[in-house]
Amino acid sequence: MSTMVQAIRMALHVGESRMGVTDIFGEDVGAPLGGVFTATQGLKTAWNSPLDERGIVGTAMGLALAGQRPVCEIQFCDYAFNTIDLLKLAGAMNWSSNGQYHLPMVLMTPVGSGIHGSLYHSHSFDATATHIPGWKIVMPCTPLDAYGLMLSAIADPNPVMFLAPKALLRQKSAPGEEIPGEPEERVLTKKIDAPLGDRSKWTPEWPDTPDLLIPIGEAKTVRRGRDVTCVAYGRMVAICKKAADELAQEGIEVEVIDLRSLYPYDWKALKESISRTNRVMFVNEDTEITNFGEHLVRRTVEELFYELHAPPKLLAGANTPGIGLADNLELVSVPQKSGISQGLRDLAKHQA
Amino acid sequence: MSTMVQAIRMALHVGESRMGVTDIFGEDVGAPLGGVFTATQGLKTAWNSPLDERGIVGTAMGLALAGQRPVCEIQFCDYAFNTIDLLKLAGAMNWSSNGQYHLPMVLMTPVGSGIHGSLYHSHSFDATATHIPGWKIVMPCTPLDAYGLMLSAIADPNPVMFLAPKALLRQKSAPGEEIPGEPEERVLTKKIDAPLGDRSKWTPEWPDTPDLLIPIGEAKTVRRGRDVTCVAYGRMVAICKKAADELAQEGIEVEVIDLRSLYPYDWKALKESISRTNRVMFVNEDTEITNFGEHLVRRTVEELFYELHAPPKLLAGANTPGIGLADNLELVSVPQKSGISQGLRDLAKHQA
Amino acid sequence: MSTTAVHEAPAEGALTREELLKIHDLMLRSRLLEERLIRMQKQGDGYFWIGGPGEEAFNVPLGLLVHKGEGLDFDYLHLHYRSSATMLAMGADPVDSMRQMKNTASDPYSGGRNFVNHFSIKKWNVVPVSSPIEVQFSMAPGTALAQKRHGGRGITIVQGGDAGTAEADFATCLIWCSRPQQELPLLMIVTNNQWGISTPANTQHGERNIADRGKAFGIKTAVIDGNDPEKAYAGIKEAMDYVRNERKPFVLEANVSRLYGHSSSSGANFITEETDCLVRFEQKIEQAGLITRDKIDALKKRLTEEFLEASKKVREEPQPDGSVAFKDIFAEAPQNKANPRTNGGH
Amino acid sequence: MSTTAVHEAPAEGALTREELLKIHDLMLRSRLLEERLIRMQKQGDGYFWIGGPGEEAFNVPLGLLVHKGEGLDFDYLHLHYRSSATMLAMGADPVDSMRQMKNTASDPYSGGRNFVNHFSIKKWNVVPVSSPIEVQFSMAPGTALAQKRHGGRGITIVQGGDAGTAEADFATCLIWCSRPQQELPLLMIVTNNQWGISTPANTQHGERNIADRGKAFGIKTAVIDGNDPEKAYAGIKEAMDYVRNERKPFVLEANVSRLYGHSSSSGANFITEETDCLVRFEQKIEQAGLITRDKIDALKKRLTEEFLEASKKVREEPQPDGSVAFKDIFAEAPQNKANPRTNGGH
Ligand SMILES: Cc1ncc(C[n+]2csc(CCOP(=O)(O)OP(=O)(O)O)c2C)c(N)n1
Ligand SMILES: Cc1ncc(C[n+]2csc(CCOP(=O)(O)OP(=O)(O)O)c2C)c(N)n1
Ligand SMILES: [Mg+2]
Ligand SMILES: [Mg+2]
Repeated sequence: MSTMVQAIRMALHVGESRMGVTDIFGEDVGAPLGGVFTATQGLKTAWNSPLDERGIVGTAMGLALAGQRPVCEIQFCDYAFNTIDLLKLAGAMNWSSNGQYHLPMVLMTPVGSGIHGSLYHSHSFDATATHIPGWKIVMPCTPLDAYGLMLSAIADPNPVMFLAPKALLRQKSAPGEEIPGEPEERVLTKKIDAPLGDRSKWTPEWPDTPDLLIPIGEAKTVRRGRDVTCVAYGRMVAICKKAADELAQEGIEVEVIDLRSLYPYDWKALKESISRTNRVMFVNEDTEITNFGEHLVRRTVEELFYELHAPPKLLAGANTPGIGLADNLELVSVPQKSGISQGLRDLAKHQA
Repeated sequence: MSTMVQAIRMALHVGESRMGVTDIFGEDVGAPLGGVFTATQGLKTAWNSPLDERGIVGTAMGLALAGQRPVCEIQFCDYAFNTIDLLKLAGAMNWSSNGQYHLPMVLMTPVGSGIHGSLYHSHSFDATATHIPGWKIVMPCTPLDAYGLMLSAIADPNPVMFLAPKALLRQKSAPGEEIPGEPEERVLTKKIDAPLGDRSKWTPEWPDTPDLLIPIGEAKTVRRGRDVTCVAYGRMVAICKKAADELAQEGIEVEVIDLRSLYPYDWKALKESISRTNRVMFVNEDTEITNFGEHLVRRTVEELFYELHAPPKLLAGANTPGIGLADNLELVSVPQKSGISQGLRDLAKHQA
Repeated sequence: MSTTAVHEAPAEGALTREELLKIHDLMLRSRLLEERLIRMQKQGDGYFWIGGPGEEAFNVPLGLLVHKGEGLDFDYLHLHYRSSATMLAMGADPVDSMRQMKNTASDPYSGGRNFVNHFSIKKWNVVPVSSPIEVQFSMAPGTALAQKRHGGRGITIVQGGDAGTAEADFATCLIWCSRPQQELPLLMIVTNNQWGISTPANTQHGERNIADRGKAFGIKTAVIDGNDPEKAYAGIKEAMDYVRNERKPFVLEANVSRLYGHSSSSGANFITEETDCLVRFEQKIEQAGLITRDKIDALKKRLTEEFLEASKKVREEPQPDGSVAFKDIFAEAPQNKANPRTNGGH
Repeated sequence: MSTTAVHEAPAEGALTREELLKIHDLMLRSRLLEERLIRMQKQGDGYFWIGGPGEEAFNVPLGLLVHKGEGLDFDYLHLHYRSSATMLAMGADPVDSMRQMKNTASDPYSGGRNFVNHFSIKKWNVVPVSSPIEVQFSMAPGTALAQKRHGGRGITIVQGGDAGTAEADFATCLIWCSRPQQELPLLMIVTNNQWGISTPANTQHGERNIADRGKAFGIKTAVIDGNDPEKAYAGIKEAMDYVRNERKPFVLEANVSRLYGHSSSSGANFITEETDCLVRFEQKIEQAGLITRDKIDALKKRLTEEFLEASKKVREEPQPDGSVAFKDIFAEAPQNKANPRTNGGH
């Protein structure tokens, strides 16, 4: 039962020991801290960078241009907004060089709300990321998916963004969803979590975990249902699943799909499900204007208009300049279970 | 018959002489050039800045914090992507300061394709801009609207982005759409266009033009029609209008709406039109994934699903890392009249 | 007693007995306030703490030397999240910091929206402290430019940490404040605690002194001991006087301590390895006979109780309701001057 | 003839007669190529021109001194849109520049996607030249870091103009290449023509020399005359040798001219006020008896005709078709190693 942050760490270990990862770097990514969420503890290629996101992204691009395989971290996606020009340049590298220069780099960054992060530890990045051509974008919500998608991100010859829902980083995997080869919880912690106090002599003992790549572009159906399709990713998946389980008691069967890959995304899976349920709600945390969920709504009405028995819905973050610190402010700014349940219920009950 | 760039210049003159504008600045904005598109020639508060977009936006924010009224320019919106963090901060200033600090600043920048600008002189900014809370965003497509919306942008106590379709900057106003008080074309040019050669002794003679503020948030119907609603802005408006005029010969009457303000936008006008025509197509140049037109599609299906006799359409830019220089590349990357006509025709002919 | 006598007739430029005691009182208040805020967070009366314990010896003199007020004739302050001592020295109410810590509706700085020590005080030209590191250095040239044009003696003060100088904004500030014939009355301050969260400065920064970066631009610079309030006072005053009178920039670097680690995320426990400017200063004024240990202890006790009581009251103050999330997004637009004949064009 | 004699047995470090004539030949080719490209644009055989006439005396020696090849053992080049002379000196085919000017399908650098002089040559470690100013300075530490780790003598060379140094990226490069114990084999070059489009450097930049900005970081710096190919050659060689051998950074600033203004947007007409390094050098080698005016004129005539003919051929080459817009967005993904049992988790 590893946590997501342990799963990422194990994947990065596989990356640097078997897949050619040369650099894992960013602010406080190296020893002694190993990342503000501990995602990079004990990794032999992890190093600390200056406090300069532009330098982090630029250096990762240069490393990739020189045939290295960097994984760079922006400490919080809230602090990636001064690098959009570089991210666009990275996404254009293969195209503008007439196919000469591939850019095998991974950018990982924690996203989303749910930890009382106030204005600058609550941002989502999915709308911004999906509007940048030339990047693949993944966003896991379980340790196993985080492990498998990180391996795929590392293996990919293109720039890949790995968006980690920060509120889930310390959550444990569900029974049956362990990473093959991971030892029992307490043992794993002993082996790969850095000790408190002096770490200068500590080295991790990595469990032997396999090359389980989860393909980029494959969604995962986390709950089957006939009445409504609910498409979410990241922190919203579990909340939608919970809402769906409760609605089952009302006789409403919701199908919950975890998109997992935002670009390319698994349209085949969405199409199949929406064509079956004829009702769909998309849920994400990003602010609601020019939101990636709106792309999915557009695609839906473009291709499935006559399959729909109710208007497709989007539940997203409020269009406010930030998420306020006080609970009441966050509650009205980010989709909550109550609103999700209500939305799904309305969809299911909706009479055309 | 002023051009859009002359109209902007006249509005900026009104701004600095009657509305308290203190600074008009950016790269090559001051003498002798007066802007790479000549939008700032002869203005007494115009000055040249270092080649540093972050400094331009940051300094404008500081000026506004100190009670000044700056109008700053990013030379091409293609070069604004290293300032998104600052734009977000500007949009959050009033909110995060508990309403203490207003930020009356205008950011103007040329946008869009149509001048063979290749990768970095063809970008659109509407998707990025509309995803930043706390900003008002306008995008005129005629000299008169440019004049009136610039005055409103200057008068507004909030940060306002003025997106100028670069391909239209040198286009003249249509007969009847002159700015009240502007002299005949050749005279105007003599009075306010900087001469070639030495300009050190030149001063403009400004015509006396009125405070014609065009309210932010008001769309303009540029063509009435009963069959289909076509919503566009910037360079796409005239192309849609032309397509609509041609379709009239086929007996298809398209209503063309120029949104003009992207945020806040005139939902009332869109709703009224779409409810009447029951068919709608949104057109813009920005890349199609997580695109502002997708927000308008979402709002449409959310509120007008049962008014629609056909799936709402979006025609937007292709999801490529850039717009290529060769004609064939630009033609397939940006909506063209033929595609717009076909889309509108299909919508009109569509049988539910 | 001689030392006292010396302090009754202080040497040229030296601080008077009263001034030294005032500084001590403010340093102590600031320290105790931060320790109260840390407690509040640990007890669940707040989600996150970050602040300035260890910087009092520099930040208190800074606050005392600020020309305080609203508008171009007064100093503009672009500070960061370790500036509580500066705010208290300027006269801020400690209770308001507790309100922001507890994100109450009564938090005057952000209305319960932002983290503690994210000040915003328009009547004193204190612009909003933002979480993103260093961006204040990109905005500072704007307020300074307005002041340059306005004339008078008002200046702009911008402050940040050492690691943050690696961000673009620090270089932007250097460039924009030193344009030929356009030099700005801008005091750039780097409070160097040798840390960026867990990263030691000497592993990332090749500069001997960060302030040296000003030299290529012909900007005056100085590096001072920020753990000694007298040296800090003198150093800040000299830099400020230069900026005020010459209307030109200055880069001032001060060595300071980070006494409770980076933030509550790193535990917010007292770090014994770092110099404690308060302890050092109390020994000094005690030995100089300016104050007795008993007086210090009594003051400490009184303030501790006072802050504890205040925090209890703050705990009872109402939280903002949800509607506050949607307030203050836009300022009121002026009434529409548009001419109906043409407005909207139809 | 004595001067000739001198050149047959050149002084220590001086260039041989052959080398000087080679440099002249390349400078002339570069100039004539740019003038051909300008003509093409004015005749409608291309939409936009920007290039490097006026920088030949610096850029040719740079190209000759590059350790050319693919991979970490060779030099990485992060150049900008004025680097054509460097490319020709490295052996690039002038016709390919005409192809990019005319955005033909045969343009090897960008396939008809990008503006002229936006080079990209993987087999020589020339990374894509990008329109956004200065971003190459944020990427350069990456290639240099890979080379530092790899060892050997390969270095990273990054070049940009003077105005562009105001962008964040220049400061980023200074910081990242001078980290303690992590100094990078990185040669930072500023070709200073005293202009940013229409803006004179002396109205925006307070630095005496831009290169001075390296000093605070302990980076070696030099300022040289980029209008004299012999001085440029010597200056570049000295800087390069230092970077190659010491595996440490160096900031080299060279004064150059901008002989046809900024770009076709500003008319692309010859600017008589600026020093013409080619004229200056031709006078010198003529006086030194290395070559006669007739020889120069003949060479000029031959190359002019050669380039004109080439441009006519290029005009006939096919344009890319629309499908090219959708090619090369993603590189081929490796075949999926996923284990079907668990892939996708269901
Ligand atoms: C742009 C940005 N990047 C990263 C962070 C996360 N962060 C918060 S404080 C900090 C370290 C700051 O160090 P320094 O500038 O020395 O100031 P100090 O905290 O030491 O006073 C970091 C990396 C941030 N807040 N903003
Ligand atoms: C980020 C960015 N901002 C603005 C521009 C527009 N622009 C193109 S060249 C140029 C001037 C560059 O001056 P300098 O760096 O001195 O190089 P030079 O052209 O003089 O060689 C500007 C402002 C750009 N290309 N990129
Ligand atoms: Mg620090
Ligand atoms: Mg220049």
